[in-house]
Amino acid sequence: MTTVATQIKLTPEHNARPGASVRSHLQDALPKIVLAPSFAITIVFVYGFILWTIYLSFTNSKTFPSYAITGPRAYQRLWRWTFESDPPSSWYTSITNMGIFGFLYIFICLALGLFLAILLDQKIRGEGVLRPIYLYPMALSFIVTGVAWKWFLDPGLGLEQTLHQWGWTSFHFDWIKNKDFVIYTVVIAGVWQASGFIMAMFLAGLRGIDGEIMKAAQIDGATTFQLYRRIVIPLLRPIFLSAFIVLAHLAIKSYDLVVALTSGGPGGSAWLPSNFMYEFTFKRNEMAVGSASAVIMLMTITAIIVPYLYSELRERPR
Amino acid sequence: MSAVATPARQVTGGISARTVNRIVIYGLLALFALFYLMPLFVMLVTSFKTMDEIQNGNMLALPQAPTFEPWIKAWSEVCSGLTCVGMKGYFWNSIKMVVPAVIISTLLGALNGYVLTKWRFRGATLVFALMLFACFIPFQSVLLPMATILGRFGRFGATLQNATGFSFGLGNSTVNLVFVHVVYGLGFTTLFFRNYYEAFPTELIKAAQVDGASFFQIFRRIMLPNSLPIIVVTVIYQFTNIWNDFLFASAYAGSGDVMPMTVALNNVVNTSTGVIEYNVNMAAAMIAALPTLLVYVVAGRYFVRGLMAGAVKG
Amino acid sequence: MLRKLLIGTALASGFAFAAHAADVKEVQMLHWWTSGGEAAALNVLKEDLAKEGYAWKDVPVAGGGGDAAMTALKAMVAAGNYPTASQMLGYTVLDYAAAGVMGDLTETALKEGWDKSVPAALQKFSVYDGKWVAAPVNVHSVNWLWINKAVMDKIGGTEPKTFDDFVALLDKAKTAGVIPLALGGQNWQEATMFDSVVLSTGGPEFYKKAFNDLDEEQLKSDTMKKSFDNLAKLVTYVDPNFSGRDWNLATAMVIKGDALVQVMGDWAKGEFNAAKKTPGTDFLCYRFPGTDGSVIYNSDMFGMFNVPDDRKAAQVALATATLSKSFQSAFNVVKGSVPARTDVPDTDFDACGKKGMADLKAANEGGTLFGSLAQGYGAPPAVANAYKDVVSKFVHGQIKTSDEAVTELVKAIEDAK
Amino acid sequence: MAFLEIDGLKKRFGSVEILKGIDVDLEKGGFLVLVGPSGCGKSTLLNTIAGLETITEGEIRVDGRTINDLHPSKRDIAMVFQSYALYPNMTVAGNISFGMEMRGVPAVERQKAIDKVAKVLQIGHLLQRKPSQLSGGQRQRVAMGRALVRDPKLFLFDEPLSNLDAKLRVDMRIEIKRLHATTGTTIVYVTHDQIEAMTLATKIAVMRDGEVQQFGTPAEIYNNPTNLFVADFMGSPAMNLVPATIGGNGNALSVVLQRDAREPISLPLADAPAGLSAFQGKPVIFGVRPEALTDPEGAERNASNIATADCHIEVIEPAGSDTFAVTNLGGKAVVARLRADANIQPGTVTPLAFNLTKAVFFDPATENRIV
Repeated sequence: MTTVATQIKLTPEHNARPGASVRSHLQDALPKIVLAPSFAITIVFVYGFILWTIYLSFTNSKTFPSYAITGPRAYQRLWRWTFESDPPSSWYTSITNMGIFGFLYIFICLALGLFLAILLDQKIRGEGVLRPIYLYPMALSFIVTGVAWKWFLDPGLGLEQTLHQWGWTSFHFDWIKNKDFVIYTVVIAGVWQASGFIMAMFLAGLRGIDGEIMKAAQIDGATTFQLYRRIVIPLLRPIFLSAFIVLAHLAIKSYDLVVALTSGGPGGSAWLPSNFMYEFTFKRNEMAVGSASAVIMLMTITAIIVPYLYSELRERPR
Repeated sequence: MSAVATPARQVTGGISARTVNRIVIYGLLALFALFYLMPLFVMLVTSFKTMDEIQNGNMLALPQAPTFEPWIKAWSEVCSGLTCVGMKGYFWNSIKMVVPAVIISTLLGALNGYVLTKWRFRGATLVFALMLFACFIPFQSVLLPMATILGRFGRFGATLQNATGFSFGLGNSTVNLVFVHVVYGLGFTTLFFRNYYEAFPTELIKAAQVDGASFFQIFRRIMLPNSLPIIVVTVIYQFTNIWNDFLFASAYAGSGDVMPMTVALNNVVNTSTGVIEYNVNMAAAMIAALPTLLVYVVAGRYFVRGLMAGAVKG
Repeated sequence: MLRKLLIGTALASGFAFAAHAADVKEVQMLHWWTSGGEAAALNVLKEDLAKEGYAWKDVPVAGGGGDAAMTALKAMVAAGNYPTASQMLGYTVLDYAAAGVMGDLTETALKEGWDKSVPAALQKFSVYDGKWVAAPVNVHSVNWLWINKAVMDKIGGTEPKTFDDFVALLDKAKTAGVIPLALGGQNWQEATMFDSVVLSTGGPEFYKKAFNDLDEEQLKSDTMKKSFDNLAKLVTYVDPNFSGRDWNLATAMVIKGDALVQVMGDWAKGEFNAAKKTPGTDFLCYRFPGTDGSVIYNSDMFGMFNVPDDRKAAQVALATATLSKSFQSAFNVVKGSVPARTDVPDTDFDACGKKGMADLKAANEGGTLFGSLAQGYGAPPAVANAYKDVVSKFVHGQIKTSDEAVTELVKAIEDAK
Repeated sequence: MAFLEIDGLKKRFGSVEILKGIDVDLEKGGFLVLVGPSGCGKSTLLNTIAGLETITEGEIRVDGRTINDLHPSKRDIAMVFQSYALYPNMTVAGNISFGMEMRGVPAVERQKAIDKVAKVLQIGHLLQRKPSQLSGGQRQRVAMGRALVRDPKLFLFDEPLSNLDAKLRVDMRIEIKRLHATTGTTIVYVTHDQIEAMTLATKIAVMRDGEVQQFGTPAEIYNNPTNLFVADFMGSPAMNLVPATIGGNGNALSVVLQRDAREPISLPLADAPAGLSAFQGKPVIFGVRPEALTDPEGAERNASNIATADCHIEVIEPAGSDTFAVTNLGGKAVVARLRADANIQPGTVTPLAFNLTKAVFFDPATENRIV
């Protein structure tokens, strides 16, 4: 032991325990060894594949991957399509829909989720029944619920027809058949699916707020509305951010929603970028264009997520 | 947080403002419950109707002559392709894929979270950020390269089979699916556990170290037993996602003997010709969704509690 | 990459061969025929093979008219796990053949005389570089009208011979308060109907030059504009809820008498059959007005993959059974299509089937058998889908005039080539 | 040779130096308290002794053995944490015996040890409960039990009393002191509470910014603080530290304190420290503890150097056992500790006795004690 101590004195900069034995070296490395497989898997199967996709987007891959670089033609086409609004190119439709859908879906889910969570937090009898009712849509695949929604929104089968039968004959609701409104039906179904989950996140956040803060605010004379606006909602900020991440990733991955509900919509008017990507990669055998659209999707995600990750994960002084 | 009780300021006609308040709140909650329940209701009533009633009646009307026929047919007779054994045959295929995938991804997520919070090293945050960002990759774009690699595994498995008489599961469709779901579930499970363990008292780990517990002993004896809420959240999340996956399942495990529930359901529901038996389709859909519904209803209570315990923290 | 795949497969097959020298008595079949009638028809094949001792390993992937199945196929091929055969359409067969993953059935084909009995137009897709790579199962014809006879009698209509006749007939139905035209507002249905409209408006030569040769002069010609105008006219006879409707629901409207007519391929007859309707008494099948004598076809093919040697015998058995006269007859009677070989007796077929077979034979001999652009037999998928986009956008109003439609069509096809 | 020796210990995180060369030693059976404001490095120092953090430079020896590279469990130490760190999933008995279980001690022996500790700490009736079912004081006892059962060479306490309420804190403090007395174990104890430090320690290390400011017995620290920081930090109420100037000439020095609106007080210094003559006519900080500033009747009888001056009393704080009077000197509030029955009214001018034997002087520039 004394010899070891001397060694340390000789190499004072050596921070890790310069361990007497291989075994203690192993002990020190153990956490990294445990993490390594997961990390390696992520690097290969996520980042490796992203690189592969980027590579393909610069080739002229069609039905199958081809590995001869032929330049940025796929991007040139996407760029050109970006500005073809009349008649709208499929890409133009996809990205404008992404804007509409993304904004409304995230905004309504957040608002509705928070609203329901606040209502549920008012010492409600039957909360145990209501909560799973709000939450269950997240459990079901859209292969399952798509048909029910399609019927419900179909003017000849669902809501419109029912209300007509009940005597409200002037009622008109045919968004799902309308090229300009079909994307909003996708929003409705999407909100239905995810808002309960967001509600659960907010409910958890509300339950985590210190009751004394609420009491103090009440003593200060805040009305219920002020209490939530000035005290509670600011305290829920971290949950807003987490919920945003969850919703953003769901919005960007939304694919089956569009297919099951609208089969793409009239004249392809309900497409989202993920539909575009799938269509071009697998159906139209234009793999290079499909890859390029995937790259652009990933770049958009990066632009949104990375600042968030940076602000959340920055090493704080402890 | 305690609920905010608005004290009754004035009494109007015997009904206090508080009572009005409560009525409004319950009314709104009930209204939204209807909104959420509507599709489930449509599916349920349709599954108990005869085809006649479906074609001629209203979709929201209750069945006039309820019949279990569609359920029986969906359970034991319905066809996926040329195989007509009902949905019951595919339960086991799904279970045997979902259970290992959930267990492995949850366990790895827990280990990763443990290392990333309690055994920090230089670059740990970057590693975590990279793993988290992986959640966002669109699955359509990994379908083909993943297939190529799974093919390699399969050929390697065949080589092993020849050399050792055992393929170690390489090339087996179910094993492939488990692998794929573990790979693309890791980001989320790691996120969940990392956020939970971030708030987990580090002094407990120090105490255990002083007590002489090793890296794995601390994990098994201290971390895991105290992770129930987040395990519930992760398991629910992973279970529903993997159970409901169609893309990977159809691409990597399409043949009848390994086909998971969603692919079978898709084959039942998404037929392109013939009279569509909506009642049977709905019953089949309900059967396919039963496990996930059950998980949400049974574990739903722990779900919010689990979220509270750290999953939602930034 | 593909080279590597091939080497890998060769290695794998080598190993497999070493492992079990005996033949594998199993066929692995990827398809999207999951619904009752089609599955029943395919079951005939399964049983034929069972008699010869071959097990049937079913890989059904429904959805999107084969899209999901093609995605699965692409994944299987990327992994090097080729199925024995897969249901495939037109240019897809050629793509896979060009990638070198298809098998070679030439020997069997010569022995069975396929090159003589299968129409040349089909051989364009089932033979690649002189080698037979696919076995055609059937020939569908797209330019049909399906009419509910009761409604026809009620409004006192007769078979329309020209496009104008057709419009007059639709007007009659409209006056009588029946939905004149049943259409599903999905791009492939709209484009399938447009195939017929173009053939009717421009005639066989025009169709071939425009939709098979993709001749730009024809694509932007006034005839094409006229075709779009005719399409626009037809769409005015469609009920307002048509958008997104599945094709078989549109057929059901005709079967039930809610609508007079549907323009659809002969697979629609399968629906009439399933509803126990008889041609001539319950429903009528006419060629799309102005297209008599020509056939726009598509065909389901079983693409045969380059499987390991120990699976080749099973593959040959499958291919032989598929093109056997008995199966061709049995299958196509159920499916509504006509046999892929012209020497099958038409005894078991109904009136429409008999007409279809006669038309096919005549068109084959007269050179008026054309691939359907909407169905992927006129041009590769990229072009076909670009075409469907334009037609669908025209039908739903994103593209407002026929002038604009023609410009867009030329641009889209040029882009996708 | 001391039992615990820490030589030139340094700890860096990247470029930040947390511990800047610590030299401390402790005799066997001693009770070392590390005290200082939060962020001074005292907890880090404790963690390095425990082996929970690595060190950058230096050496730690226990009983003559270098333990720098030993795993915490091999150092023969036990530790009580601020939050007690009881394993929530285990019973009290499980918590206490976990360490033995990890070392492979047979169940029978573990049970014996648990019983013994339970008896000492009177927690026998709690053994089957989970930590969540215990009160704060009970958790504290269990945490100590977990440490005691190991019978370690060295006990480490990391602010063990800071989560308890005032009454319980005093009780547990006495308990710990008794425990130390009966077991005779060597203890290192971290706290930010100087009362705990004074009452428990045999040796105190006052720390600031990763450095030991003063290391000595409680009496040394209290009576002879080496600098302003230690003087200010240790003692409650805190030492009065008043800006002053040194007057007089030759050997007859005096300290001059400003008073509001009246002429300054000049107090003669009989046995001033040698260094003070250099500060003649210069400003110094004059330090006097409240108990050295009393009513003349309460002044220490045998103090050699007592000076009396009239002071204007601004506030009176009767605290029961004592009465505190606040006056203003040199622009600062100065606290004097009077007898409980001293009859003084606020707003009056009263003579106060300065015990100058106990007074200390600091250089305002270096903040060091003038000796």
